[in-house]
Amino acid sequence: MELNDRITLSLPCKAEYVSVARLTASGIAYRMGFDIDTVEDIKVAVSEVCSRLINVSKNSDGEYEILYEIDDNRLKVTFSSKNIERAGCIFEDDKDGLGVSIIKAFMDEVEFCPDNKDYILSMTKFIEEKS
Amino acid sequence: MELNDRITLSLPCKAEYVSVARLTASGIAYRMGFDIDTVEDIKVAVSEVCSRLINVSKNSDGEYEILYEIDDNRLKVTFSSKNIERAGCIFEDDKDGLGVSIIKAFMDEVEFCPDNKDYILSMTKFIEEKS
Amino acid sequence: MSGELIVRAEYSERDAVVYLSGEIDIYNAQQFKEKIYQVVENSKGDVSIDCSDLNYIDSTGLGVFVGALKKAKQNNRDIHILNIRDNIKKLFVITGLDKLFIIH
Amino acid sequence: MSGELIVRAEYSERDAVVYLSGEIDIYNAQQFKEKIYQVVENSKGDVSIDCSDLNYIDSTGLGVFVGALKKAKQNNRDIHILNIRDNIKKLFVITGLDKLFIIH
Ligand SMILES: Nc1ncnc2c1ncn2[C@@H]1O[C@H](COP(=O)(O)OP(=O)(O)O)[C@@H](O)[C@H]1O
Ligand SMILES: Nc1ncnc2c1ncn2[C@@H]1O[C@H](COP(=O)(O)OP(=O)(O)O)[C@@H](O)[C@H]1O
Repeated sequence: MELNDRITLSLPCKAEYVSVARLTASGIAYRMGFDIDTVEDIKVAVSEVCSRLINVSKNSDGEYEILYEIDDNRLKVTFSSKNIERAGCIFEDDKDGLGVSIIKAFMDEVEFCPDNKDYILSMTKFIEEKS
Repeated sequence: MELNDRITLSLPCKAEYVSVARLTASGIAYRMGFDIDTVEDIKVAVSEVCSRLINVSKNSDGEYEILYEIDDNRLKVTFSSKNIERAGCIFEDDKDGLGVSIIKAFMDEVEFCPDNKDYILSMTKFIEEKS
Repeated sequence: MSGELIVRAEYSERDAVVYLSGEIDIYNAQQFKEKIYQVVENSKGDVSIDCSDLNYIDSTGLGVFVGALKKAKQNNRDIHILNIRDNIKKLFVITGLDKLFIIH
Repeated sequence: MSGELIVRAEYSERDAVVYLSGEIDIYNAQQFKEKIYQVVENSKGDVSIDCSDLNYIDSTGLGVFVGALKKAKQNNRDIHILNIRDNIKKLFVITGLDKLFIIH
Protein backbone atom coordinates (compact mmCIF):
# COMPACT_ATOMS: atom_id res chain seq x y z
CA MET A 1 0.00 0.00 0.00
CA GLU A 2 1.83 3.01 -1.32
CA LEU A 3 0.89 6.51 -0.22
CA ASN A 4 0.63 8.82 -3.16
CA ASP A 5 -0.60 12.35 -2.52
CA ARG A 6 -0.42 14.59 0.51
CA ILE A 7 -2.54 17.64 1.23
CA THR A 8 -1.97 19.77 4.32
CA LEU A 9 -4.25 22.39 5.80
CA SER A 10 -2.93 24.54 8.60
CA LEU A 11 -5.48 26.51 10.64
CA PRO A 12 -5.58 28.85 13.62
CA CYS A 13 -7.04 27.25 16.75
CA LYS A 14 -10.26 29.23 16.45
CA ALA A 15 -13.86 28.12 16.20
CA GLU A 16 -14.59 30.28 13.17
CA TYR A 17 -12.35 28.25 10.89
CA VAL A 18 -13.72 24.78 11.60
CA SER A 19 -16.11 25.31 8.69
CA VAL A 20 -13.07 25.74 6.43
CA ALA A 21 -11.71 22.39 7.64
CA ARG A 22 -15.07 20.81 6.83
CA LEU A 23 -15.14 22.16 3.28
CA THR A 24 -11.59 21.04 2.60
CA ALA A 25 -12.31 17.58 4.01
CA SER A 26 -15.42 17.25 1.85
CA GLY A 27 -13.56 18.37 -1.24
CA ILE A 28 -10.79 15.84 -0.76
CA ALA A 29 -13.09 12.93 0.08
CA TYR A 30 -15.37 13.76 -2.83
CA ARG A 31 -12.45 13.95 -5.26
CA MET A 32 -11.19 10.57 -4.05
CA GLY A 33 -14.48 9.04 -5.11
CA PHE A 34 -16.06 8.28 -1.74
CA ASP A 35 -19.85 8.11 -2.03
CA ILE A 36 -21.77 11.14 -0.86
CA ASP A 37 -22.75 9.69 2.55
CA THR A 38 -19.16 8.74 3.31
CA VAL A 39 -17.96 12.19 2.27
CA GLU A 40 -20.38 13.57 4.88
CA ASP A 41 -19.12 11.11 7.52
CA ILE A 42 -15.49 12.05 6.95
CA LYS A 43 -16.37 15.74 7.09
CA VAL A 44 -18.18 15.24 10.39
CA ALA A 45 -15.31 13.25 11.93
CA VAL A 46 -12.73 15.86 10.90
CA SER A 47 -14.91 18.61 12.33
CA GLU A 48 -15.21 16.79 15.68
CA VAL A 49 -11.45 16.58 16.07
CA CYS A 50 -11.07 20.27 15.22
CA SER A 51 -13.70 21.27 17.79
CA ARG A 52 -12.04 19.21 20.47
CA LEU A 53 -8.61 20.64 19.68
CA ILE A 54 -10.04 24.13 20.01
CA ASN A 55 -11.73 23.24 23.29
CA VAL A 56 -8.59 21.84 24.92
CA SER A 57 -6.24 24.51 23.57
CA LYS A 58 -6.30 27.41 25.93
CA ASN A 59 -4.31 29.71 23.66
CA SER A 60 -6.16 31.06 20.67
CA ASP A 61 -2.78 31.90 19.13
CA GLY A 62 -2.37 28.15 18.61
CA GLU A 63 -2.29 26.53 15.21
CA TYR A 64 -2.89 23.00 14.07
CA GLU A 65 -2.29 21.01 10.93
CA ILE A 66 -4.48 18.49 9.18
CA LEU A 67 -2.54 16.16 6.92
CA TYR A 68 -4.48 14.15 4.34
CA GLU A 69 -2.64 11.16 2.91
CA ILE A 70 -4.40 9.98 -0.19
CA ASP A 71 -4.01 6.50 -1.42
CA ASP A 72 -5.86 4.39 -4.00
CA ASN A 73 -7.83 2.61 -1.34
CA ARG A 74 -7.85 4.87 1.70
CA LEU A 75 -7.71 8.34 3.15
CA LYS A 76 -5.60 8.85 6.27
CA VAL A 77 -6.12 12.07 8.23
CA THR A 78 -3.53 13.10 10.81
CA PHE A 79 -3.80 16.05 13.20
CA SER A 80 -0.74 17.68 14.69
CA SER A 81 0.24 20.93 16.32
CA LYS A 82 3.43 22.67 17.30
CA ASN A 83 1.95 25.01 19.86
CA ILE A 84 -1.27 23.69 21.35
CA GLU A 85 -1.06 23.03 25.08
CA ARG A 86 -2.14 19.55 26.06
CA ALA A 87 -1.90 18.30 22.50
CA GLY A 88 -1.56 14.57 22.98
CA CYS A 89 -4.56 12.80 24.42
CA ILE A 90 -7.13 15.39 23.51
CA PHE A 91 -10.11 13.14 24.24
CA GLU A 92 -8.72 11.82 27.55
CA ASP A 93 -11.24 13.65 29.75
CA ASP A 94 -14.04 12.84 27.38
CA LYS A 95 -13.74 9.15 26.52
CA ASP A 96 -17.52 8.69 26.52
CA GLY A 97 -18.25 12.03 24.92
CA LEU A 98 -20.42 12.56 21.92
CA GLY A 99 -17.43 13.53 19.80
CA VAL A 100 -15.62 10.25 20.45
CA SER A 101 -18.70 8.17 19.60
CA ILE A 102 -19.11 10.01 16.33
CA ILE A 103 -15.47 9.69 15.29
CA LYS A 104 -15.40 5.97 16.14
CA ALA A 105 -18.60 5.33 14.23
CA PHE A 106 -17.59 7.23 11.11
CA MET A 107 -13.94 6.27 10.64
CA ASP A 108 -12.56 2.77 10.08
CA GLU A 109 -9.45 3.17 12.22
CA VAL A 110 -8.70 5.80 14.85
CA GLU A 111 -5.50 6.21 16.85
CA PHE A 112 -6.59 8.48 19.69
CA CYS A 113 -3.51 8.66 21.91
CA PRO A 114 -0.42 7.89 19.90
CA ASP A 115 2.50 6.99 22.17
CA ASN A 116 5.61 9.05 21.65
CA LYS A 117 4.45 10.31 18.30
CA ASP A 118 4.63 13.87 17.17
CA TYR A 119 1.02 13.98 16.15
CA ILE A 120 -2.23 14.22 18.11
CA LEU A 121 -4.62 11.87 16.43
CA SER A 122 -4.82 9.92 13.23
CA MET A 123 -7.79 8.30 11.54
CA THR A 124 -8.35 6.33 8.37
CA LYS A 125 -11.23 5.60 6.04
CA PHE A 126 -11.01 2.86 3.43
CA ILE A 127 -12.69 3.04 0.05
CA GLU A 128 -15.02 0.09 -0.33
CA GLU A 129 -14.31 -2.14 -3.24
CA LYS A 130 -17.01 -1.79 -5.86
CA SER A 131 -18.49 -5.22 -6.36
CA MET B 1 -3.15 47.19 9.26
CA GLU B 2 -2.32 44.20 11.39
CA LEU B 3 -2.47 40.72 9.96
CA ASN B 4 -4.32 38.40 12.25
CA ASP B 5 -4.91 34.87 11.04
CA ARG B 6 -3.04 32.64 8.64
CA ILE B 7 -4.36 29.58 6.86
CA THR B 8 -2.13 27.47 4.63
CA LEU B 9 -3.16 24.83 2.14
CA SER B 10 -0.47 22.70 0.57
CA LEU B 11 -1.42 20.71 -2.53
CA PRO B 12 0.19 18.37 -5.07
CA CYS B 13 0.71 19.97 -8.47
CA LYS B 14 -2.09 17.93 -10.02
CA ALA B 15 -5.22 19.00 -11.85
CA GLU B 16 -7.50 16.81 -9.72
CA TYR B 17 -6.94 18.87 -6.59
CA VAL B 18 -7.73 22.32 -7.96
CA SER B 19 -11.33 21.76 -6.87
CA VAL B 20 -10.06 21.35 -3.29
CA ALA B 21 -8.30 24.72 -3.56
CA ARG B 22 -11.56 26.26 -4.77
CA LEU B 23 -13.59 24.90 -1.87
CA THR B 24 -11.04 26.06 0.69
CA ALA B 25 -10.90 29.51 -0.89
CA SER B 26 -14.69 29.79 -0.85
CA GLY B 27 -14.87 28.69 2.77
CA ILE B 28 -12.33 31.26 3.91
CA ALA B 29 -13.80 34.14 1.91
CA TYR B 30 -17.31 33.27 3.06
CA ARG B 31 -16.26 33.10 6.71
CA MET B 32 -14.58 36.50 6.39
CA GLY B 33 -17.93 37.98 5.41
CA PHE B 34 -17.36 38.74 1.73
CA ASP B 35 -20.67 38.86 -0.14
CA ILE B 36 -21.55 35.80 -2.18
CA ASP B 37 -20.49 37.26 -5.55
CA THR B 38 -17.10 38.26 -4.19
CA VAL B 39 -16.64 34.81 -2.65
CA GLU B 40 -17.17 33.42 -6.15
CA ASP B 41 -14.68 35.91 -7.66
CA ILE B 42 -11.97 35.01 -5.12
CA LYS B 43 -12.59 31.32 -5.72
CA VAL B 44 -12.24 31.80 -9.49
CA ALA B 45 -9.03 33.84 -9.16
CA VAL B 46 -7.44 31.26 -6.86
CA SER B 47 -8.39 28.48 -9.25
CA GLU B 48 -6.81 30.32 -12.19
CA VAL B 49 -3.47 30.58 -10.41
CA CYS B 50 -3.58 26.89 -9.48
CA SER B 51 -4.32 25.87 -13.08
CA ARG B 52 -1.47 27.96 -14.39
CA LEU B 53 0.95 26.56 -11.82
CA ILE B 54 0.00 23.06 -12.87
CA ASN B 55 0.42 23.94 -16.54
CA VAL B 56 3.92 25.38 -16.13
CA SER B 57 5.14 22.73 -13.70
CA LYS B 58 6.46 19.86 -15.68
CA ASN B 59 6.89 17.59 -12.68
CA SER B 60 3.69 16.19 -11.22
CA ASP B 61 5.65 15.40 -8.05
CA GLY B 62 5.65 19.13 -7.40
CA GLU B 63 3.78 20.74 -4.55
CA TYR B 64 2.60 24.27 -3.96
CA GLU B 65 1.32 26.24 -1.02
CA ILE B 66 -1.50 28.73 -0.81
CA LEU B 67 -1.20 31.08 2.16
CA TYR B 68 -4.27 33.05 3.19
CA GLU B 69 -3.59 36.07 5.40
CA ILE B 70 -6.81 37.21 6.97
CA ASP B 71 -7.22 40.69 8.22
CA ASP B 72 -10.21 42.75 9.30
CA ASN B 73 -10.39 44.52 5.99
CA ARG B 74 -8.67 42.27 3.48
CA LEU B 75 -7.70 38.80 2.35
CA LYS B 76 -4.22 38.33 0.94
CA VAL B 77 -3.49 35.13 -0.96
CA THR B 78 0.12 34.14 -1.65
CA PHE B 79 1.27 31.20 -3.77
CA SER B 80 4.65 29.60 -3.28
CA SER B 81 6.44 26.38 -4.06
CA LYS B 82 9.64 24.66 -3.10
CA ASN B 83 9.87 22.33 -6.02
CA ILE B 84 8.02 23.61 -9.06
CA GLU B 85 10.25 24.29 -12.05
CA ARG B 86 9.86 27.75 -13.48
CA ALA B 87 8.07 29.00 -10.41
CA GLY B 88 8.56 32.73 -10.66
CA CYS B 89 6.87 34.47 -13.53
CA ILE B 90 4.25 31.86 -14.19
CA PHE B 91 2.15 34.05 -16.48
CA GLU B 92 5.13 35.40 -18.45
CA ASP B 93 4.29 33.55 -21.67
CA ASP B 94 0.64 34.33 -21.27
CA LYS B 95 0.36 37.99 -20.40
CA ASP B 96 -2.79 38.43 -22.53
CA GLY B 97 -4.23 35.07 -21.60
CA LEU B 98 -7.71 34.50 -20.31
CA GLY B 99 -6.40 33.56 -16.85
CA VAL B 100 -4.57 36.87 -16.41
CA SER B 101 -7.63 38.91 -17.45
CA ILE B 102 -9.76 37.05 -14.95
CA ILE B 103 -7.33 37.41 -12.04
CA LYS B 104 -6.86 41.13 -12.71
CA ALA B 105 -10.59 41.72 -12.94
CA PHE B 106 -11.46 39.83 -9.77
CA MET B 107 -8.72 40.83 -7.34
CA ASP B 108 -7.94 44.35 -6.12
CA GLU B 109 -4.15 43.99 -6.17
CA VAL B 110 -2.01 41.38 -7.91
CA GLU B 111 1.76 41.03 -7.80
CA PHE B 112 2.46 38.77 -10.76
CA CYS B 113 6.25 38.62 -10.89
CA PRO B 114 7.69 39.40 -7.48
CA ASP B 115 11.38 40.34 -7.75
CA ASN B 116 13.71 38.31 -5.59
CA LYS B 117 10.89 37.05 -3.44
CA ASP B 118 10.44 33.47 -2.36
CA TYR B 119 6.88 33.33 -3.54
CA ILE B 120 5.30 33.06 -6.97
CA LEU B 121 2.34 35.38 -6.93
CA SER B 122 0.36 37.31 -4.40
CA MET B 123 -3.08 38.88 -4.65
CA THR B 124 -5.35 40.83 -2.35
CA LYS B 125 -9.04 41.51 -2.03
CA PHE B 126 -10.37 44.24 0.25
CA ILE B 127 -13.65 44.02 2.10
CA GLU B 128 -15.85 46.92 1.09
CA GLU B 129 -16.99 49.14 3.89
CA LYS B 130 -20.66 48.69 4.52
CA SER B 131 -22.29 52.09 4.07
CA MET C 1 -22.83 27.84 1.05
CA SER C 2 -25.25 27.38 3.89
CA GLY C 3 -23.09 28.32 6.82
CA GLU C 4 -24.95 30.71 9.05
CA LEU C 5 -27.49 29.54 11.59
CA ILE C 6 -30.97 31.02 11.75
CA VAL C 7 -33.14 30.26 14.79
CA ARG C 8 -36.78 31.32 14.63
CA ALA C 9 -39.30 30.64 17.42
CA GLU C 10 -43.11 30.62 17.28
CA TYR C 11 -45.08 30.52 20.52
CA SER C 12 -48.67 29.40 20.90
CA GLU C 13 -51.07 29.09 23.85
CA ARG C 14 -49.92 25.52 24.39
CA ASP C 15 -46.32 25.19 23.28
CA ALA C 16 -43.51 26.53 21.10
CA VAL C 17 -41.89 25.56 17.81
CA VAL C 18 -38.31 26.43 16.91
CA TYR C 19 -37.21 26.42 13.27
CA LEU C 20 -33.50 25.83 12.69
CA SER C 21 -31.82 26.64 9.43
CA GLY C 22 -28.13 26.34 8.49
CA GLU C 23 -25.32 24.75 10.48
CA ILE C 24 -24.63 24.39 14.20
CA ASP C 25 -21.03 23.91 15.22
CA ILE C 26 -18.57 25.06 17.85
CA TYR C 27 -18.57 28.52 16.27
CA ASN C 28 -22.22 29.29 16.93
CA ALA C 29 -23.24 26.69 19.55
CA GLN C 30 -23.17 29.30 22.33
CA GLN C 31 -25.51 31.56 20.37
CA PHE C 32 -27.78 28.58 19.70
CA LYS C 33 -27.72 27.65 23.40
CA GLU C 34 -28.89 31.07 24.50
CA LYS C 35 -31.75 31.07 22.03
CA ILE C 36 -32.99 27.56 22.64
CA TYR C 37 -32.76 27.89 26.46
CA GLN C 38 -34.81 31.04 26.20
CA VAL C 39 -37.51 29.24 24.24
CA VAL C 40 -37.58 26.35 26.72
CA GLU C 41 -37.99 28.91 29.50
CA ASN C 42 -40.73 30.89 27.76
CA SER C 43 -42.75 28.01 26.31
CA LYS C 44 -46.09 27.25 27.97
CA GLY C 45 -45.58 23.54 27.24
CA ASP C 46 -43.41 21.19 25.20
CA VAL C 47 -40.94 22.53 22.67
CA SER C 48 -40.77 21.22 19.11
CA ILE C 49 -37.59 21.73 17.12
CA ASP C 50 -38.15 21.68 13.36
CA CYS C 51 -34.92 20.58 11.68
CA SER C 52 -36.09 20.67 8.04
CA ASP C 53 -33.40 23.15 7.10
CA LEU C 54 -30.70 22.13 9.55
CA ASN C 55 -28.01 20.62 7.40
CA TYR C 56 -25.21 20.13 9.88
CA ILE C 57 -24.79 19.77 13.63
CA ASP C 58 -21.70 18.76 15.58
CA SER C 59 -21.30 17.28 19.07
CA THR C 60 -21.21 20.76 20.58
CA GLY C 61 -24.65 21.43 19.12
CA LEU C 62 -25.92 18.02 20.22
CA GLY C 63 -24.70 18.87 23.74
CA VAL C 64 -26.90 21.97 23.64
CA PHE C 65 -29.87 19.81 22.63
CA VAL C 66 -29.20 17.59 25.68
CA GLY C 67 -28.88 20.60 27.96
CA ALA C 68 -32.14 22.04 26.67
CA LEU C 69 -33.86 18.70 27.26
CA LYS C 70 -32.63 18.58 30.87
CA LYS C 71 -33.97 22.08 31.37
CA ALA C 72 -37.32 21.10 29.88
CA LYS C 73 -37.58 17.90 31.94
CA GLN C 74 -37.11 19.92 35.15
CA ASN C 75 -40.48 21.46 34.31
CA ASN C 76 -41.97 18.12 33.26
CA ARG C 77 -41.85 19.05 29.64
CA ASP C 78 -40.50 17.33 26.57
CA ILE C 79 -38.60 18.24 23.45
CA HIS C 80 -39.88 16.94 20.12
CA ILE C 81 -37.69 16.79 17.05
CA LEU C 82 -39.41 17.22 13.70
CA ASN C 83 -38.37 16.69 10.08
CA ILE C 84 -34.83 15.66 10.88
CA ARG C 85 -32.62 14.85 7.89
CA ASP C 86 -31.03 11.44 7.51
CA ASN C 87 -27.46 12.62 8.08
CA ILE C 88 -28.44 14.26 11.37
CA LYS C 89 -30.71 11.41 12.45
CA LYS C 90 -27.65 9.21 12.05
CA LEU C 91 -25.80 11.31 14.65
CA PHE C 92 -28.66 10.96 17.14
CA VAL C 93 -28.63 7.19 16.67
CA ILE C 94 -24.86 6.83 16.94
CA THR C 95 -24.71 8.85 20.15
CA GLY C 96 -27.79 7.19 21.66
CA LEU C 97 -29.57 10.54 21.88
CA ASP C 98 -32.43 9.11 19.80
CA LYS C 99 -33.55 7.39 23.00
CA LEU C 100 -33.79 10.66 24.95
CA PHE C 101 -35.68 12.80 22.49
CA ILE C 102 -39.07 12.25 20.92
CA ILE C 103 -38.13 12.08 17.25
CA HIS C 104 -41.10 12.32 14.87
CA MET D 1 -21.14 19.08 -4.32
CA SER D 2 -21.57 19.52 -8.03
CA GLY D 3 -18.13 18.64 -9.26
CA GLU D 4 -18.38 16.22 -12.12
CA LEU D 5 -19.07 17.35 -15.67
CA ILE D 6 -21.83 15.84 -17.74
CA VAL D 7 -21.93 16.56 -21.48
CA ARG D 8 -25.02 15.47 -23.40
CA ALA D 9 -25.57 16.13 -27.11
CA GLU D 10 -28.79 16.09 -29.15
CA TYR D 11 -28.64 16.17 -32.93
CA SER D 12 -31.41 17.26 -35.27
CA GLU D 13 -31.75 17.54 -39.06
CA ARG D 14 -30.56 21.15 -38.86
CA ASP D 15 -28.20 21.53 -35.94
CA ALA D 16 -27.05 20.21 -32.54
CA VAL D 17 -27.58 21.16 -28.91
CA VAL D 18 -25.09 20.35 -26.16
CA TYR D 19 -26.22 20.34 -22.51
CA LEU D 20 -23.48 20.99 -19.96
CA SER D 21 -23.92 20.19 -16.31
CA GLY D 22 -21.39 20.54 -13.46
CA GLU D 23 -17.98 22.19 -13.54
CA ILE D 24 -15.33 22.57 -16.23
CA ASP D 25 -11.78 23.11 -15.05
CA ILE D 26 -8.25 22.01 -15.84
CA TYR D 27 -9.09 18.53 -14.52
CA ASN D 28 -11.73 17.72 -17.12
CA ALA D 29 -11.14 20.33 -19.88
CA GLN D 30 -9.49 17.75 -22.14
CA GLN D 31 -12.47 15.43 -21.81
CA PHE D 32 -14.78 18.37 -22.54
CA LYS D 33 -12.68 19.34 -25.58
CA GLU D 34 -12.96 15.90 -27.14
CA LYS D 35 -16.72 15.83 -26.71
CA ILE D 36 -17.47 19.34 -27.93
CA TYR D 37 -15.13 19.03 -30.95
CA GLN D 38 -16.92 15.84 -31.89
CA VAL D 39 -20.28 17.60 -31.78
CA VAL D 40 -19.00 20.51 -33.87
CA GLU D 41 -17.75 17.96 -36.39
CA ASN D 42 -20.95 15.94 -36.49
CA SER D 43 -23.49 18.76 -36.45
CA LYS D 44 -25.35 19.49 -39.66
CA GLY D 45 -25.40 23.21 -38.80
CA ASP D 46 -24.77 25.56 -35.90
CA VAL D 47 -24.12 24.24 -32.40
CA SER D 48 -25.99 25.53 -29.36
CA ILE D 49 -24.47 25.05 -25.92
CA ASP D 50 -27.03 25.07 -23.14
CA CYS D 51 -25.31 26.21 -19.93
CA SER D 52 -28.34 26.07 -17.57
CA ASP D 53 -26.57 23.63 -15.27
CA LEU D 54 -22.99 24.72 -15.81
CA ASN D 55 -22.00 26.25 -12.50
CA TYR D 56 -18.29 26.80 -13.00
CA ILE D 57 -15.84 27.19 -15.86
CA ASP D 58 -12.21 28.27 -15.74
CA SER D 59 -9.94 29.76 -18.42
CA THR D 60 -8.98 26.29 -19.60
CA GLY D 61 -12.63 25.57 -20.33
CA LEU D 62 -13.12 28.97 -21.98
CA GLY D 63 -10.13 28.16 -24.18
CA VAL D 64 -11.95 25.02 -25.34
CA PHE D 65 -15.02 27.13 -26.17
CA VAL D 66 -12.80 29.37 -28.33
CA GLY D 67 -11.18 26.39 -30.02
CA ALA D 68 -14.59 24.90 -30.78
CA LEU D 69 -15.74 28.22 -32.24
CA LYS D 70 -12.70 28.37 -34.55
CA LYS D 71 -13.47 24.86 -35.72
CA ALA D 72 -17.12 25.78 -36.35
CA LYS D 73 -16.22 28.98 -38.24
CA GLN D 74 -14.00 26.98 -40.62
CA ASN D 75 -17.24 25.40 -41.81
CA ASN D 76 -19.11 28.72 -41.76
CA ARG D 77 -21.03 27.75 -38.69
CA ASP D 78 -21.66 29.48 -35.41
CA ILE D 79 -21.82 28.56 -31.74
CA HIS D 80 -24.77 29.84 -29.71
CA ILE D 81 -24.67 30.00 -25.94
CA LEU D 82 -27.96 29.52 -24.13
CA ASN D 83 -29.13 30.06 -20.55
CA ILE D 84 -25.76 31.14 -19.22
CA ARG D 85 -25.62 31.97 -15.51
CA ASP D 86 -24.57 35.41 -14.31
CA ASN D 87 -21.27 34.28 -12.78
CA ILE D 88 -20.22 32.63 -16.06
CA LYS D 89 -21.55 35.47 -18.23
CA LYS D 90 -19.26 37.71 -16.19
CA LEU D 91 -16.24 35.64 -17.29
CA PHE D 92 -17.22 35.96 -20.96
CA VAL D 93 -17.52 39.74 -20.58
CA ILE D 94 -14.25 40.16 -18.68
CA THR D 95 -12.30 38.15 -21.25
CA GLY D 96 -14.02 39.77 -24.25
CA LEU D 97 -15.33 36.39 -25.40
CA ASP D 98 -18.89 37.77 -25.29
CA LYS D 99 -18.05 39.51 -28.59
CA LEU D 100 -17.10 36.25 -30.32
CA PHE D 101 -20.01 34.05 -29.33
CA ILE D 102 -23.71 34.56 -29.94
CA ILE D 103 -24.99 34.68 -26.38
CA HIS D 104 -28.76 34.42 -26.06
N1 LIG E 1 -25.84 8.83 25.31
C1 LIG E 1 -26.12 9.88 26.15
N2 LIG E 1 -27.26 9.88 26.85
C2 LIG E 1 -27.56 10.92 27.65
N3 LIG E 1 -26.81 12.02 27.81
C3 LIG E 1 -25.67 12.07 27.14
C4 LIG E 1 -25.25 11.02 26.27
N4 LIG E 1 -24.04 11.35 25.75
C5 LIG E 1 -23.74 12.57 26.26
N5 LIG E 1 -24.70 13.01 27.07
C6 LIG E 1 -24.75 14.30 27.76
O1 LIG E 1 -24.68 15.32 26.77
C7 LIG E 1 -24.01 16.46 27.29
C8 LIG E 1 -22.90 16.86 26.38
O2 LIG E 1 -22.16 15.71 26.01
P1 LIG E 1 -20.58 15.64 26.10
O3 LIG E 1 -20.16 14.25 26.41
O4 LIG E 1 -20.12 16.72 26.99
O5 LIG E 1 -20.17 15.92 24.63
P2 LIG E 1 -18.77 16.50 24.19
O6 LIG E 1 -18.17 15.47 23.30
O7 LIG E 1 -19.13 17.77 23.51
O8 LIG E 1 -17.94 16.70 25.45
C9 LIG E 1 -23.54 16.09 28.69
O9 LIG E 1 -24.44 16.64 29.59
C10 LIG E 1 -23.60 14.55 28.69
O10 LIG E 1 -23.87 14.06 29.98
N1 LIG F 1 -10.33 38.15 -26.21
C1 LIG F 1 -10.09 37.13 -27.04
N2 LIG F 1 -10.63 37.12 -28.27
C2 LIG F 1 -10.42 36.08 -29.10
N3 LIG F 1 -9.70 34.99 -28.79
C3 LIG F 1 -9.13 34.95 -27.60
C4 LIG F 1 -9.28 36.01 -26.67
N4 LIG F 1 -8.58 35.67 -25.54
C5 LIG F 1 -8.03 34.47 -25.79
N5 LIG F 1 -8.34 34.02 -27.02
C6 LIG F 1 -8.00 32.74 -27.61
O1 LIG F 1 -8.49 31.71 -26.74
C7 LIG F 1 -7.62 30.59 -26.81
C8 LIG F 1 -7.21 30.21 -25.39
O2 LIG F 1 -6.81 31.38 -24.70
P1 LIG F 1 -5.45 31.47 -23.91
O3 LIG F 1 -4.97 32.87 -23.94
O4 LIG F 1 -4.54 30.40 -24.39
O5 LIG F 1 -5.92 31.18 -22.45
P2 LIG F 1 -5.02 30.61 -21.28
O6 LIG F 1 -3.63 30.42 -21.86
O7 LIG F 1 -5.06 31.63 -20.22
O8 LIG F 1 -5.68 29.33 -20.93
C9 LIG F 1 -6.45 30.97 -27.69
O9 LIG F 1 -6.68 30.42 -28.96
C10 LIG F 1 -6.51 32.49 -27.73
O10 LIG F 1 -6.00 32.99 -28.95
